[in-house]
Amino acid sequence: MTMFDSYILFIITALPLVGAAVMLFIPAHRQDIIRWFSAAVALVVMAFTFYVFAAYDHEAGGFQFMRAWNWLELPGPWTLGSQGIQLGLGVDGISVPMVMLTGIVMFTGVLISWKIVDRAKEFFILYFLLLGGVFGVFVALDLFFLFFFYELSVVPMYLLIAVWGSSTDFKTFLRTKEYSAMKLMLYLVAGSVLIWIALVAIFAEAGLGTFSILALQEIDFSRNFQLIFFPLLMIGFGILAGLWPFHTWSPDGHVAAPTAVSMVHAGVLMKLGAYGILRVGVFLMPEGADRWMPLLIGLGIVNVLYGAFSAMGQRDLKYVIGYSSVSHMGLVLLGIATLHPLGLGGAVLQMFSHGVMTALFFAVVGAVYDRTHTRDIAMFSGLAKRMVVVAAFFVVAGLASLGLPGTSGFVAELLIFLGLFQTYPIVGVLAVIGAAITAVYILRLLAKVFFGPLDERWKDQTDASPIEKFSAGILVVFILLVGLFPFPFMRVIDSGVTTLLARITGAG
Amino acid sequence: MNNFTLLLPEFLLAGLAFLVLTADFITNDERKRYLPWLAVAGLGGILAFSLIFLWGDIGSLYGGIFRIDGYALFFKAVLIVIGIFVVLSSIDYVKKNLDHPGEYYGILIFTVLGMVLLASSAELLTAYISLELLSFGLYVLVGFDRYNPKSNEASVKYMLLGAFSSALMLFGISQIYGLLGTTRFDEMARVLASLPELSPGLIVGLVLLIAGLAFKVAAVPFHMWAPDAYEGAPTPVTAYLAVGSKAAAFALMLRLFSEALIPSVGDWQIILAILAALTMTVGNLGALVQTNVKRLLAYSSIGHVGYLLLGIAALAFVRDDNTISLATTHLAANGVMLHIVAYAITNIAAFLVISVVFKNPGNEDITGLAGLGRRSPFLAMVLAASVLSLAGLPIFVGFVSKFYLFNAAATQGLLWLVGLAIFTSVISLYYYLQILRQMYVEPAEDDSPIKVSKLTLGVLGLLFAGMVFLGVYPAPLMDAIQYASDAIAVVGSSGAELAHVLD
Amino acid sequence: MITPSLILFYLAGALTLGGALGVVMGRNIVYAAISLIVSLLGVAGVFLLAFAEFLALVQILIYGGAIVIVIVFALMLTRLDEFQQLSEHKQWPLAALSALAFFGVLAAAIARTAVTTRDRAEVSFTALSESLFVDWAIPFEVVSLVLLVALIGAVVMVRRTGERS
Amino acid sequence: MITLAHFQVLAAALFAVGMYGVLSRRSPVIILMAIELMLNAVNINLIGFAAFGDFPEAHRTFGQVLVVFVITIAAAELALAVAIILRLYRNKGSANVDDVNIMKW
Amino acid sequence: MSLETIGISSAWVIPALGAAAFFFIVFFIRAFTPGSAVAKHVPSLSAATSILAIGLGFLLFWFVLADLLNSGPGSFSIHWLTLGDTRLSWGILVDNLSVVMLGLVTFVALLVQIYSLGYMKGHPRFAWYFAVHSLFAAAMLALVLADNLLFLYISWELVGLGSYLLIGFFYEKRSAAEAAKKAFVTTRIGDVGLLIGIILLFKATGTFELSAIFHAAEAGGISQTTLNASAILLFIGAMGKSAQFPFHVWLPDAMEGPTPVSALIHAATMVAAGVYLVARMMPIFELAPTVLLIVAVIGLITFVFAATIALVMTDIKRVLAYSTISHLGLMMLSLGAGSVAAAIFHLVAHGVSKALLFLGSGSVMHATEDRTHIWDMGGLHKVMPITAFTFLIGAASLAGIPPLAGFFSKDEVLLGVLDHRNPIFIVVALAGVALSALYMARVAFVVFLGKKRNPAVHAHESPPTMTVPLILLAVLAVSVGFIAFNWTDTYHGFAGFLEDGGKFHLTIWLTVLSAILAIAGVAVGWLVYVRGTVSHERIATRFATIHRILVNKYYIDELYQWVIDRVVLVFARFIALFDRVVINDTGVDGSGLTVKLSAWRLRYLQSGLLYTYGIFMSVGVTVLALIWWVVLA
Repeated sequence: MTMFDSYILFIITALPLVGAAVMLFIPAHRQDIIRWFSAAVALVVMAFTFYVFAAYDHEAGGFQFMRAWNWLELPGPWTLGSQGIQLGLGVDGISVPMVMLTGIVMFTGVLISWKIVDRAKEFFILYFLLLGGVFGVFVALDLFFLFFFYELSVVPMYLLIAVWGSSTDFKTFLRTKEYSAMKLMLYLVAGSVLIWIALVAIFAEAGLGTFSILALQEIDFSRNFQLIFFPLLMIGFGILAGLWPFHTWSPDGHVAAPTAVSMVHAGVLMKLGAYGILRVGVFLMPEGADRWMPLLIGLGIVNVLYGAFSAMGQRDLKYVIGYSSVSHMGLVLLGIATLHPLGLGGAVLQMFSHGVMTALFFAVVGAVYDRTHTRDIAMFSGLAKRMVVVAAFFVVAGLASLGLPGTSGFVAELLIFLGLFQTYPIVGVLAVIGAAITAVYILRLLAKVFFGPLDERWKDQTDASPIEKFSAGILVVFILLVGLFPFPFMRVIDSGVTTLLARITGAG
Repeated sequence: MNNFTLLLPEFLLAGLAFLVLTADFITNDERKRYLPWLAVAGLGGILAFSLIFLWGDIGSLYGGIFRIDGYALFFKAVLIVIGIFVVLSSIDYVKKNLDHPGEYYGILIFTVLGMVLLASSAELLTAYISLELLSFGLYVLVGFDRYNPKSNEASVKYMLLGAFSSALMLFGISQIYGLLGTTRFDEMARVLASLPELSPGLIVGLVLLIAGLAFKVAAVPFHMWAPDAYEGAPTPVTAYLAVGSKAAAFALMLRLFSEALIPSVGDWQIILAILAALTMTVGNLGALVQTNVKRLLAYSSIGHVGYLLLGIAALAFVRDDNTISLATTHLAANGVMLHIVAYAITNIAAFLVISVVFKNPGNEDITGLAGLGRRSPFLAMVLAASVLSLAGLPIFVGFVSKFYLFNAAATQGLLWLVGLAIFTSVISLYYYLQILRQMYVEPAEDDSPIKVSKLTLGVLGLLFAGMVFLGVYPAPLMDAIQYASDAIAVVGSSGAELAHVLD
Repeated sequence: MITPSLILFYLAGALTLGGALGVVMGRNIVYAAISLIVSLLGVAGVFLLAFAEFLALVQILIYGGAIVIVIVFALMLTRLDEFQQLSEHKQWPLAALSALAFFGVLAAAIARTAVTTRDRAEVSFTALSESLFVDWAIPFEVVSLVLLVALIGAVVMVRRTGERS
Repeated sequence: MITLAHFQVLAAALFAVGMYGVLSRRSPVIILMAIELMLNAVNINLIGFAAFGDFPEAHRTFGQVLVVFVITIAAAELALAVAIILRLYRNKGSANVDDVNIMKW
Repeated sequence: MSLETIGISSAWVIPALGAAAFFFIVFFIRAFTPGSAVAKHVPSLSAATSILAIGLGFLLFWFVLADLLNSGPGSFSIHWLTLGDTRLSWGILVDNLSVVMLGLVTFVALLVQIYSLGYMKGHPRFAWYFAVHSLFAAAMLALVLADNLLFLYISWELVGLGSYLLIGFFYEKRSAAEAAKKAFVTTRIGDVGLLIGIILLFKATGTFELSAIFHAAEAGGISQTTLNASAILLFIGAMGKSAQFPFHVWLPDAMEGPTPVSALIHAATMVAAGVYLVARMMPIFELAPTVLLIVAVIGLITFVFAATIALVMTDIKRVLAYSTISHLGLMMLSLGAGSVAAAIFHLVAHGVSKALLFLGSGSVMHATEDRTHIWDMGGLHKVMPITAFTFLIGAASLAGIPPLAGFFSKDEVLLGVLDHRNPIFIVVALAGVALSALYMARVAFVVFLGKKRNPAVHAHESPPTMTVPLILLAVLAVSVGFIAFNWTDTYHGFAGFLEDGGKFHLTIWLTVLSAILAIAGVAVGWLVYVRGTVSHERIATRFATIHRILVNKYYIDELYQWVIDRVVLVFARFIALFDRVVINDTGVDGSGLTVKLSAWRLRYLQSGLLYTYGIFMSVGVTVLALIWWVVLA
C-alpha cells in the first residue's frame, strides 16, 4: 500500500470539511468563486472516491486503505485504554460503493445547486459539512467517530431545509419547511439516542477501553446483551433508514429540502442508517441480528407496501418521490434482514442504486419545480413537450425505481428477492408485489405530468440547462452502468458481504 | 510547616481586587475605562504566574484543609480564564448600562478569588467560607443594574434563597461535624469507611450538605432561583453566574464526593442519580416553553447541571455485592471536568452574543434574534455554534464532552440514567433549534447590520475557535484534565487497589 | 435527672423558642425585632450552659448589638408603617407543613442516631483563639474578605448616585 | 442532666421555626430575622456537639471556631441583605415578597 | 471472420445490433441538436441505422439457421455477476424453436421498419421512433435467444419497456399516454407472477439455466408443489404479455401507438412473447398437467371471448386487436393441449397475416387522414387496390380459408386439441373458428367492398415503401402454410422441425368441418355486409342487451377502472391519509405535543414567588432525606 493510499480516506473525509472552512473566508458576494471552488472540491473528492473503488482489492477483501490516529486515551483498568478513541479509517466491500455513491451525489448536487443565489456561501459551507459527515460515517472504523460523523451529518440539516427549503401548501394540507426541518432533525437525533445508548453499552460491556470496531469485533458479546442492545441499534439506525413507523420525517424532510439536499439526504443519508445496521449492528452483534431479523423483515415489508401505497396517494410531486424512498429503503432493510449473501449483496447494491436513482429523481423534480414553482401534480400536463430532456431523465429514474432490467434497480431488487425467497418466501412475494405497485404510481405520475396534451400554463417552460443535463447525465450513466454491468460492483460488494456473513455463521 | 508561598496566587488575586478598587477611588471618570484592562492584565498575570510557579507543586496547608495540587491548579486556570472572559465581555456592557465600574470589577475579582479557593478547599468550613465569598459577590453583581427592577428582583430572590440554603448547608455541616467529628475530606473518608452504616442523623446532614451545593449549582428542586436570577442579572453576570459559580461549585463537589464521601457511594449514588434525573428533565422541559433567551439558557443550564450531576453520581461503580469499584472513576471525573470546560466556553459565547444583540436589558425576547443571520452573520454563526454545542452536536466541544461523560456514566452502570440524559438532550435540541430558526429563517423587523466592537469580535472569535478546536482535537485539554484528576487522592491512585481497601 | 443546669437549659430554650415564635408569628415588626433579641439572648444562655462563655459574649455583642441594630436601622430607613401590618401569605399552611415535616425528620433522625458522648467539657479560650488564628487562618482571612465584599456591596446597593427616575 | 439530645432537639426546633418564618412571611426583613434564627440553631447544634462530642480536644475547639465563623457570616449576610432590600424598597416603594414576582414561569 | 464461422456462436450479435442502434441513435445521432449542419439528416441517418441493424440481423438469421441445420442446437454464455456461491450469467441458446422466432421477428421487424419510412415520414420524433423500434426488436430477439430465465426475464421486461415507449409514442395525446401506461402496468402485473415463478425455480435448483432446470425437473429434483406453483406463475406472466383473459385489456388500447407499431406488437414481438415463454417452458408445464389444463381453459376462453367482441367493434384497429387476442387464445389453447409445434406454427402464420392486416389498415389510415372507423370507409378497393387485395388475403388467412397459412395452422391446433383435450374444447373451439371468419369478413368487406360511405374521405394508394412490405407479407400469408408439410426427407414438416418425432397429420373430418365453418362464416359476412340480405342493425336491435355487452367489451375495462379508482386509489389515499393523520399527526406530533404540554404545566410551578421556591427547597430536602433513609435502610 502506498503512502497515498493510506491517507486517501482521510483526504476524502477532510476535503469537504476543509473546503467548508476555506469558504468561510471567501467574501459572500463572490458567488462565482464560491461555486467554482465548490465544484472543484467536489470533483476532486469524486475522483478520489473513484480511485478508492478502482483500487480496492476485492480478492483480498476485508478492510483496506486503513490508517488510525490515536485521538483520546481513556483512563481505566482496561487492556486497550491507550487506544481509547482512535480516528481509525478503512473501507471494506460494503463501504466502498457507499463512498463512491457519496462522491457522485456530492458532485452532482453541487452542480444542481448552481442556481442558488440567496446566501450561496452559507449553503455550500453547510452542504460540505453535511458531506464531510457522510463520508466520515462510511470510512470510520471507530464507533466514536462513526457516531461523531453521523451526528455531524445531521447538524447542517436544519438550516439547509429551514433556510433554503420550501413549504408545501395545499388548501387542505400545510407542511411548513420549518416544521419539516424540525421534525427531521429531532427524529434523526432521537434515533441517535438509541444508537448512543447502544454504543456506550457496547463499550462498557466489552471492557476493552476502546471504541475501535476492529478491536471490538474480537469480543463475543453475551447472548443476552446482544438480544437487548441489537434492537436499539436496529431501530436507531432504522429511523435514519426510514423504518416504518418512524419514517414520517423522511417524506416531509425530503419535500421541504432544497434540491441538492434532497438528493444527498434521500440518496446518501438514508443509507447511513442501513449501513449502520450492517456495520455496527450485524457486525458486532451477529447473534442479536440473527434473532431480531424477523422483526426487521416485518417492518421492512410494511415499509415497502405502505410506502408504495402512500406514494400513490400523494398530490405533491415531491411527496411521491419521498414516499417512494420509504418504499425502496424498505427493500434495503428486507435485504439486510435476510442475512443471506444474495439478499445482503442486493441490499448493498440497492443502497447504491437507490442513492443514484433517487438523486436523479430529486434533481428532475427540482428542475421542474424551479421552473414551474409548483409541485401539485394536478397542475401538470404534457411537460415533455417542452422539457424533453427532463422527461427523459425522469423516465430513466422511474424505470430504475420500478426495477426495470438494464437499470441498477433491477439487479438490486432481483438479488434482494432471491435472498428473500431463500429465507422468507411469503415476504418475498409481497416484496415483488410492492415493486409492481411502484410501477403503478411511477407510471401514473409520468403519464399525468409529462405526457398528455401540454397545459397552456407551461407553454413557455425551458428544458434542462446544460449544467443540469450534465449532472443528471452522470447519474444516468451510473444507473445504466450498474444495471448492465453489475459485475465490477458486485465483486466488491461480495467481498464485504462474505466477511460479514462469516461472522454470523461463526456466531450462530 | 506551612509554605505560604503556595498561596501567592490567592494573595495576588486579593491584591488585584484591592488595586482595582483603589484605582477606581483615585481616578477620574475618564480614566475609569482602563479599569477592566487593569483587571484583565492582572488576572492574566496571575494566571501565568500560577501556571509557572505552581506547576508540579503539590502541597497542602494547615494539615490538609487547603490543597495546592494539580486539580486545584487546573481549576485555578480554568476559573481565572473564565474570569478574564467575563471581564472582557463585560467591558462594553458595563460602560453602557452600569455605573460603579470599579466596584463591579473589584467584586468580580473577589468572586474569582472565592472560586479559586473553592477549588483548593479540602475541608467543609473552608469550602463554605469560599462559597460565601463567591455568593456574596454574586448577590451584588446580580443586582448591579440597581434601577432595573428585574435585576433588583433577581438579587433579592437570589440573596434570600441563598441565605436560606446556606443555613441549610450549615446545619448539614454541623451534623457532619458532630457525627463524624471532622470536616476534613480525608478524615471524613476514613471515618465513613469505618462506619458499618450511615446513621439517620448523618444522612440528614449529608442531604443538607448536598442540598446546599445543589442550590449553588441550581439542581432541581433547588433550582428555582436560577431562571429568575439569570433573567434579571446583567447579561455578563448571567454568563458568569451560569459558568463560573457552577464550575467552582462542581470543582468542590468533585473533590468532596471523590475524596470525602466515596466510601458511602452506595448510599448517595442513587440520591445524586435522582437529583440528576430530575434536574435534566425539569431543566430541559422548562426551557421548552421559554421565550426569553436568557431564561431559556438558564433552564438549559439547569439541564446541563443534570448531566454534570450524572457524572458525579457515576464516580464509582457499586457492584451487586455492595462492594465498590473505583476502576473507572477516572473516566467519570475527567468527563465532568471536560464537560465543565465545554459548557463554560459555550455559554460565555452565547451570553456574549446575547448581550451584544439585545440593546435594552430586561427585554431579551427570542424574537429579537430574528434575522440575525443577515444582520450579523458572525454573531449568528457563533450563537448557532454555541447552541449546537450545548445540544451536543459535533464538531463542537459539547459533543465530545457529552459523549465522554455519558460514556463514563454508562461504564459505571448508570445506563438508564444515561438513556434519560440522551433523551432529554433530544428535547433540548427542540428549543435550541428555535434559536437557530429565529436567526436564520425568520425575517428581521429591523434589518440594519449590528455593529460589533473589535473587542467583542476578538473574544467571540477566540471562543468559537475554542469550541471547534476542542471539539475536533480535545487531546491537549484532556492531558490537562488527566493531570488534574490524577491529583485527586482516590482517583489518582491506582483505582483497583483502592477499591480493595474500601471494600 | 433534673439538675439546676437542666432547669436553666429549659429556661434558655423556652426563651429561645418563644422569641423565635414571636419573630415568625408577630404582627408588628418592632415586636418581632424585640422577640429576636429575646431569642438571641436565650441562645447566649444556651451557650453558657455549654461552657462557651466567649461565644455567649460574642453572641450578645454581635447579635444583640450589631445585627439587631442593623435591622432597626433598616426599618427606620424605610417607612415603618409599611411593615406594621405584615402577616403570613396565603400559603402559610404549606410552609408550616413543610417546616413541621422537616422538624419531624430531624427529630426522628436525632432519636435514631446514637452518638457517643462524654461529659460537658469547656474549650479553653486560648485553645479557641489559637485554633482560630493558627489552624483556621485561611478561612479567617477569607471571611474578612467576605465582610468586605458585603460592605462594598451594601454601599453600592444603597448609594443614590446615577439614580434614574 | 443536660445531654446532647437537649441541644439537638432545641436546635432542630429552632431551625424548624426559622424555616417556617422564611417560608411563611411576606416581609423580607422578617425573613432575614428567621434566617438568623436558623443560623442560631446551627450554632446551638455546633456548641452541643463541641461540648458533648467524644472528640479530641482540637476537634472540640473546632466546633466553637465554626460558631465564630457562622456568626460572622450571619452578620455580613444581614448587612448585604438589608442593603438589597432597601434598594428594592426604594425602587418599588414597598418591600413585600408577594410583589417580587415580575419574573416567573 | 470468414463467412463459415458465422453461425450460432454469433447469434448474440442480432439483438446486440438492435441495442447498439438504439444507443447510437439516442446518444450520437440525436446529439446533433437543431442548428448543427447535420441536423437535417438526423431522421434519415437514424432510420438508416435502425434498418441496417435489423436488416443485418435478418441476414444473420440465415447463417444461424444454416448452422443450426448443420450442427444442431448450441448455446453459450458470459458471466454477469457473482455473489457468494451464486453465479449469474447472460447467455443465448439457439435451437429450432428460437430460430423460428428469430426469423419471424427479424423479418417482420424489418418489414415494419421499411414500412414506417413512409408511414412516419415527417414526424418530429422520427429518429426517436426508429431508436425505440430497434430497442424493442432487440429486446424481443434477446428474449427468444435467452438460455436462462434471468436473461429471459430481463429481455421480457425490456420488451415491456419498448412497448411502453412505442405505444406512448404520441405522448401528447392523453389516450396514448394512458394506453402506454395501461399496457405496461397490466403486463407488469403478469410479470410479478413470472418473476416469482422464476425465483421459485431458482430456489429449487439454484440456477437460472433452462437446460439445468429442465434436467432437474425431469430428474424429479423439484417438488410437485414448486412445479405447479412456478408453472402457474410463469403462465400468469405469459397471460400478461400475451393478453390472455383477463389481462387482455391493454392490447386494444395499445392501438394508440403508431399503426406499424401495432403490427409489430401483434404480429411478432410483444404478444408472441407469452406464447413463446410457455412453449419454451413446456418441459415444466408437462410435469404440471393441471396447469396445462388451466392454460387450455384460459386459451379457449380468450379465443371465444375476444372473437365475440371483435364482431361488434367499429374501429378497424380494434377489430384487429380483438382478433389478435382471440388468436393468441387459440395458441394458448394449443399449448394447453401440449402441441407446441401447432402453437408456434399458428404464431408464425398469424404473425405474418396480422402484420399484413395491420400494415394494410395503416395504409388505409394513411390514406384517409387517420380515420379508423370502419363505417367511414367503404369501396376502398377502387382507390387503393394493392392495399385492398393484400388486406383481403390477410383476412382470409386469419379466417381460415384454405389453402392460406391460417387455415393450416389453425387446423393443426384443432387437431392437437382434439387429440389431447375433452371434446367440449373442440366444440367450443369450432364455434370460435366460425366467429373469427365472420368478424374478419365483416371488417374486410365493410372497409374495402361496398360503396363509398363518407364523402369526406379522399383516399389514395400509399407509397411503395408501404405497399412493398404489404405485397411481401401477402405472398407469405399465402405460402407459409405449406411449411407444414414434409417436403424433403430431412425436413419432416414444421412439427418435425420443432419437436423430435413431431409429425403433421390430418384428420379429414375435422379439417373439412373447420374449413366449412370458416367459409360459412365468410359467407354470412358477405350476406350481411355486402349484400345486405340481413340487416346488421336489426340484429343489433333484436339482441340489444347482448350487443350492448359486447360493445362495452363485457364491461371488463369498466370493472378494472372501478377497481383502480374505487379500491386501489382509495386505499392508497387512505394509507396516505393514515400516514399523515394517525402516524404523523397523532403519533409523532402527538408525542411532541405531550412533551410540550407537560412543559407548559410544569412552568406554572415556577410561580415567581419567593416562598414557593423556598417551600420546594425544604420539601426537597425532606423528601431526599426520607428517600435516603427509608429506601436505603
